[in-house]
Amino acid sequence: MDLEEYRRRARSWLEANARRSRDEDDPGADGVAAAKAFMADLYDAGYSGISWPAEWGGQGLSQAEERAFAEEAKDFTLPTYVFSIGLGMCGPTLVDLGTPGQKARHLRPLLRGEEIWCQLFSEPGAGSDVAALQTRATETEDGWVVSGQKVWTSVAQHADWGLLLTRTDVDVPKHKGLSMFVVDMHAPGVTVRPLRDMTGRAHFNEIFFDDVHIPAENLVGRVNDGWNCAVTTLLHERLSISSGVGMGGQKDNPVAFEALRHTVDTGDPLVRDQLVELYIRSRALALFNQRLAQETKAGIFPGARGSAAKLLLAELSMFQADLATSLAGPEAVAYEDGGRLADSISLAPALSLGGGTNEIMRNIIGDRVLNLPPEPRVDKTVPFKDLKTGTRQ
Amino acid sequence: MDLEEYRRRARSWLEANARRSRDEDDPGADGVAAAKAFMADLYDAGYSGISWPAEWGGQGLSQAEERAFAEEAKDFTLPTYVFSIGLGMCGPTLVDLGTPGQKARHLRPLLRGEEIWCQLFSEPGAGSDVAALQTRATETEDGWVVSGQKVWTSVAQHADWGLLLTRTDVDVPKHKGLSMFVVDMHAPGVTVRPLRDMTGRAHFNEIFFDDVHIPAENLVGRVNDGWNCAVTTLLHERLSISSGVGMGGQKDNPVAFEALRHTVDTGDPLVRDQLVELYIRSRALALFNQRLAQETKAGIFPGARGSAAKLLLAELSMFQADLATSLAGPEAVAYEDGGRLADSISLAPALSLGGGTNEIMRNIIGDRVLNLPPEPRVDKTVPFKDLKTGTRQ
Amino acid sequence: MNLVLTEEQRELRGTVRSFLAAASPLPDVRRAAESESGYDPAVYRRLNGELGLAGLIVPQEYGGAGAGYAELAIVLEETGAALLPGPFLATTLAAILLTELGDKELLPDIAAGTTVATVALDGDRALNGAEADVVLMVDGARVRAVRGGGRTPLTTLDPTRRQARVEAVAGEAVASSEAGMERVRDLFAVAVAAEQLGVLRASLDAIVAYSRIRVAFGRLIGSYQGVKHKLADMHCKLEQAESIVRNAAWAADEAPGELPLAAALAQAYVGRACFEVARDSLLLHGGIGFTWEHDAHLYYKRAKSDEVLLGPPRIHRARLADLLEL
Amino acid sequence: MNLVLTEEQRELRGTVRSFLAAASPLPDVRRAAESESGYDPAVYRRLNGELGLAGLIVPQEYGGAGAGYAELAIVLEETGAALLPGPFLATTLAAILLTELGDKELLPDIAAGTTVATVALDGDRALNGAEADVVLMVDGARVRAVRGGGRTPLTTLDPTRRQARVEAVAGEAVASSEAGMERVRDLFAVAVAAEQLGVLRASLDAIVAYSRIRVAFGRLIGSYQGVKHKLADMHCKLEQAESIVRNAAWAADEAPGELPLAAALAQAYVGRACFEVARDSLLLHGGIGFTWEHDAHLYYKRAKSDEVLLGPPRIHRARLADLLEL
Repeated sequence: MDLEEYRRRARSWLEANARRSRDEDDPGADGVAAAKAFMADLYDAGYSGISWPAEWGGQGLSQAEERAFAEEAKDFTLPTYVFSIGLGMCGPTLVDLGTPGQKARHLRPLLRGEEIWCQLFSEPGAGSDVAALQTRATETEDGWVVSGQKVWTSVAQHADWGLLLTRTDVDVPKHKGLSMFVVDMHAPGVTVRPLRDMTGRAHFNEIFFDDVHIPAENLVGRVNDGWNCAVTTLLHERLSISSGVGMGGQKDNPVAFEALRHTVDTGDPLVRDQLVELYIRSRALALFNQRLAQETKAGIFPGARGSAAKLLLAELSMFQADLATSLAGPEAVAYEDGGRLADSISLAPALSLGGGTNEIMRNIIGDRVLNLPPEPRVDKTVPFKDLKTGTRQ
Repeated sequence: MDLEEYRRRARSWLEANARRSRDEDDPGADGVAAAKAFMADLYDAGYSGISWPAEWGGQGLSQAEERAFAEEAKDFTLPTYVFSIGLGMCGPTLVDLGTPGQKARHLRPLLRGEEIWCQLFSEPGAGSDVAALQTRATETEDGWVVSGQKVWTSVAQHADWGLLLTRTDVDVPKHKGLSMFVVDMHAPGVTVRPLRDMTGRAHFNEIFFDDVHIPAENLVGRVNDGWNCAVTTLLHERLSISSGVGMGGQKDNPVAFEALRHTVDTGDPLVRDQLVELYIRSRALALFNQRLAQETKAGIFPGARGSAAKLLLAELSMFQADLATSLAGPEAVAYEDGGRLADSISLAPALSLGGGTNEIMRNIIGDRVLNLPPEPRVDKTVPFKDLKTGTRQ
Repeated sequence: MNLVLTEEQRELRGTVRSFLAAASPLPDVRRAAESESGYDPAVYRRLNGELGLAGLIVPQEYGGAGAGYAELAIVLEETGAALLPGPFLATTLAAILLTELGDKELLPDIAAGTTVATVALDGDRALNGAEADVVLMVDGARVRAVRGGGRTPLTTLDPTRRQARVEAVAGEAVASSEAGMERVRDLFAVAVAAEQLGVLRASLDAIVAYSRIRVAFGRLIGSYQGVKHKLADMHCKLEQAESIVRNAAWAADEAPGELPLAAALAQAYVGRACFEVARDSLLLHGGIGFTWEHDAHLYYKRAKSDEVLLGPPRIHRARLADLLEL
Repeated sequence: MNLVLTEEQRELRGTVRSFLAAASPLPDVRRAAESESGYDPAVYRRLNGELGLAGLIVPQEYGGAGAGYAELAIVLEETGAALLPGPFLATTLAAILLTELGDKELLPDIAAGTTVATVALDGDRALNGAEADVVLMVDGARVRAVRGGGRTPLTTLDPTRRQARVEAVAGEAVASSEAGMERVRDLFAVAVAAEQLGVLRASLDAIVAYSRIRVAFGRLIGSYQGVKHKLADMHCKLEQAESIVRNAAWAADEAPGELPLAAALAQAYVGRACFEVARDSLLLHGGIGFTWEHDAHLYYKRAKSDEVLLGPPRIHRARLADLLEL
């Protein structure tokens, strides 16, 4: 079947089976059940894991088909939010680094939506600096015992499995004493607590591990090689984010140029000029994203340049929410109904913090795009137990 | 005599003897002669070195009289530019650190304007990082021999004496192998060359030392204690700059708010709003400077907070020259006569570079005003000969 | 012009600061904000009783302290920095308005702290409109004091300060004049700018303190120029904002002719600077700054709410353009 | 929309870049700029002969290469990056105007490189007006080709490109239309933006290179976040500027309906970004960037001159507002 035929068939399947409405951050129990049913259909139709190895439940096709389906799917909204961490990060990591047993056990249920995954790297004391994490895994006769705390974990409240990064050796430098595990989120000692963020809602969770037992066969990669495993996961994360960055999400956004132009007083020349500024910034970023997408299609991999797009999107999000509220005045911040502008200003910092802060993005651009000399590092050689980490009063 | 009486007498002397016109950057030989004559009058009237020790030619009065005279003098323009380095930096350093012989020899001629001084610290490879300087002083039987290059030296073309910072030991860390000297600018081996800057004019000089002999008695402070001596000089520099920062200089400035409001099209609401922005920034800084001045009068020493005023002035200078040229359009950059806007945009970077770059100012504010933790330093312990400095291809 | 605090003014600042630190620390602010009235009346009783702040600028003949705007600005800076919930600013604005109008009826109870008053700023919206005993409604040069009537609480971005829509029922007329209302609006601008200065300062203090104890990649984050240089720029905003607020307060007290320009500058500069600093403080905290439990978002939301409290910020710039005769 | 260079376009870029690096390096640019004519005619002979750049967008029937704006933008980016002195941009603007007007008389000599032409952009001012054989003077929809007449050289901020005031003597009329002139102005905007992209890129490249070799306080300055983060922001401007220029060139070639918005965006964004990057590049060089001998000021002055070349920058923003029907 040629690519166009593949694309045509994908589209007609989508038209018959997909919604066009918005996906929801937290679909609730009913939503999760519906999402699982949809994933099963998607899998059975052959559109889940399109480029994953056939041996482990994928379709064994190429990136071309994967991309063709994704492009067609952009016009629809698939209820795949709760699976996004598994499909985008955990699954691909197991494909690359999992044991045959792990692949056989986990990949097919993941692709078919039977099991939901989350990723457990960040900690209160290890945000940008993930490798500074403190959660300890101690070897026992038949496996490992884990204690510690993770944070910023999406979909953990629905998750069956987690990809967990732990410290297994404190006597070596921080990057050299980490190990990665598959952890059963239903195991005794795992507590999932919703994390309320500044919007007043719980988009994320905190996870507490209290002497949680993990069987030996759940180790991913080698002991103390967890940092390299995590880099693989983060690479997949970056790919799955950058493929979506800035390409959508503005359509229903009340503070985006197209919405704002209808809600502000363009009779005021100063207001008009501020809308022009917003247009300039939005269009500049949109064109950059389109260029990156065209380059990717042409085989030029954007690499760290995607960090520039992410940084610019974070800044644009903040700029436009700030502008919209300033233009609207008092009613943006005190209202009877609506509150979409207040929501936007509350949510605006999210993109500047999640997936790497603006400072981290600037470091990446400087180091990997411009090849500037690195910051001298004090944390690469010191044994972890002697290293300052987290917050010190 | 009470302070009011002092002030009244000072004012009447100034009214009789001072000009009200602008001072000139480079007055030429005639200008220098006139300036020297004025300084002699000023000294003989008792208004030069007001708070310097009477023993060495000063008036031995307090800071109160010094300040009273300075305040009265603000309404006049004294032709003291060529003496400013000597009066503001070199002289006070000798008062603090000079030998009795040096004080006896140099201070009175300096105060009376008979001899002009310059300061020789910066080098091409040691700008912000003055302590990385390379100019070597090697001890001989009867003194020292100096070779090296200095740069950014104001008034050197008229100078009789210089305060010179040199390296006397390369086997110790960079701050610990420096020594300070008084150097005769007419000595054999001293070459002064005008340094053309981006405005096309020569506001500064480069100085070349080619085996210049300095007698032993010209050492200031102790051998290898030059960094501490330099800190004294730089403290005096900062005081003499910050007492003037942002307090004047806007009156005749063609890109300042008061001038610009008369030359741009304020019928355009966008132009008007940009002028408002310029007003806001100018006034914000002016009020901050006034507050610092009032605090100083009230005995609250501004210290490193003066660096904030300097940083803001540098940014304002760039902002207003940029704004003025943008508002004026093509005629700002191509003209038959005038060219004051082009001059202003050419000169605008000067304040961001001279007296410490914007980055250095931000470091000072962070370290000394906000007490933030210091950058880890690699250059404080390494012997100078093993240290990377300057520009490395 | 006086831009430096006197010894007495520094004492006042110290007193208010210590009082708020002890009586209304941030955990208490959160509890009060979630309570039914949105604030702790016991704190207000002490604030108005021991410290006499409700009557600070009310003339002595009506039971107030007859203090000036220099003192009021000091107090508002502290209540802003502490994010004091409840009607302190609302009642202060009412006291400003009534004092300018030469009111004799309402001021004594306001000064005594027994009447909670507010001003409908924007037609029928008022800070703490649901909690206030009296709402002053302004229509051109006419001012009416409304008691009772419908009060519809609004949802607010800022959880620490409530607003309500007030039904425009009939009320007692308060003497008034057109010229006086201009000055009143300028005085409101000065008062809000003083609060913004406090919010700005507290936001900066918080991130400076955190930069001294938070480690990333083995170093305290305040040692990275990426953080340090941003904090330096924020400090520059603080220095200028403080200078502008002191000048505006001085003009309110001593130089009525300079007040309009000084007040418009205060809103145009300090409102923006306050939001920028609160925003950057939140962002530089990293992920923890995005959590509900951290205080950064409270300052951020107060800063944004204050920035638009007296109208869209462009009106202050437009007023500057007018006053400068551009 | 095509925002990525083709293989052929990359080759063109490589050819022009190598040629300019060899034939007009910056020391030669300085010498040429101080010479009587302000440029090196020998370089232009090769540029127009070997490379055929004078006729790049001139239709083949008039002896040109008939290339598109995508190619022209590539060339102008390189001549901008190299700060090529002399009338290359001036003659290009003239060729754009004449091609749009369907001229048959002047284009062959321009394409052959034997006529130096320019356009009076702003009434009677023209880039390289003193050196040009022909000045095209535009008055509404009328265009005249003026030879001779008084030419008064102007003092320019940018030492590498001259301007002159041109006496409006009689000249031959060139066919013209009102609608066409709108498009011509858009095409000028695209051409200037392409040059600005080159100036921006070269300014950034210079400071990136210097940050890798300059040491302060024992470390390469590029390792300090104070420098690194600024350079990262400058890189973000470059990425966006390049995307905008490619889009505008594509619109000029393929999508006339999208050209006005794309062209106004190009001037509004790229003009500003170019000056900001050139300014920050100069400043980050430290003291050496302030010296005449260093090249940073040449880019800075070109960037400022280009920013206002087509009028005060606000006119591009005003045009955006109109085109967006705000």
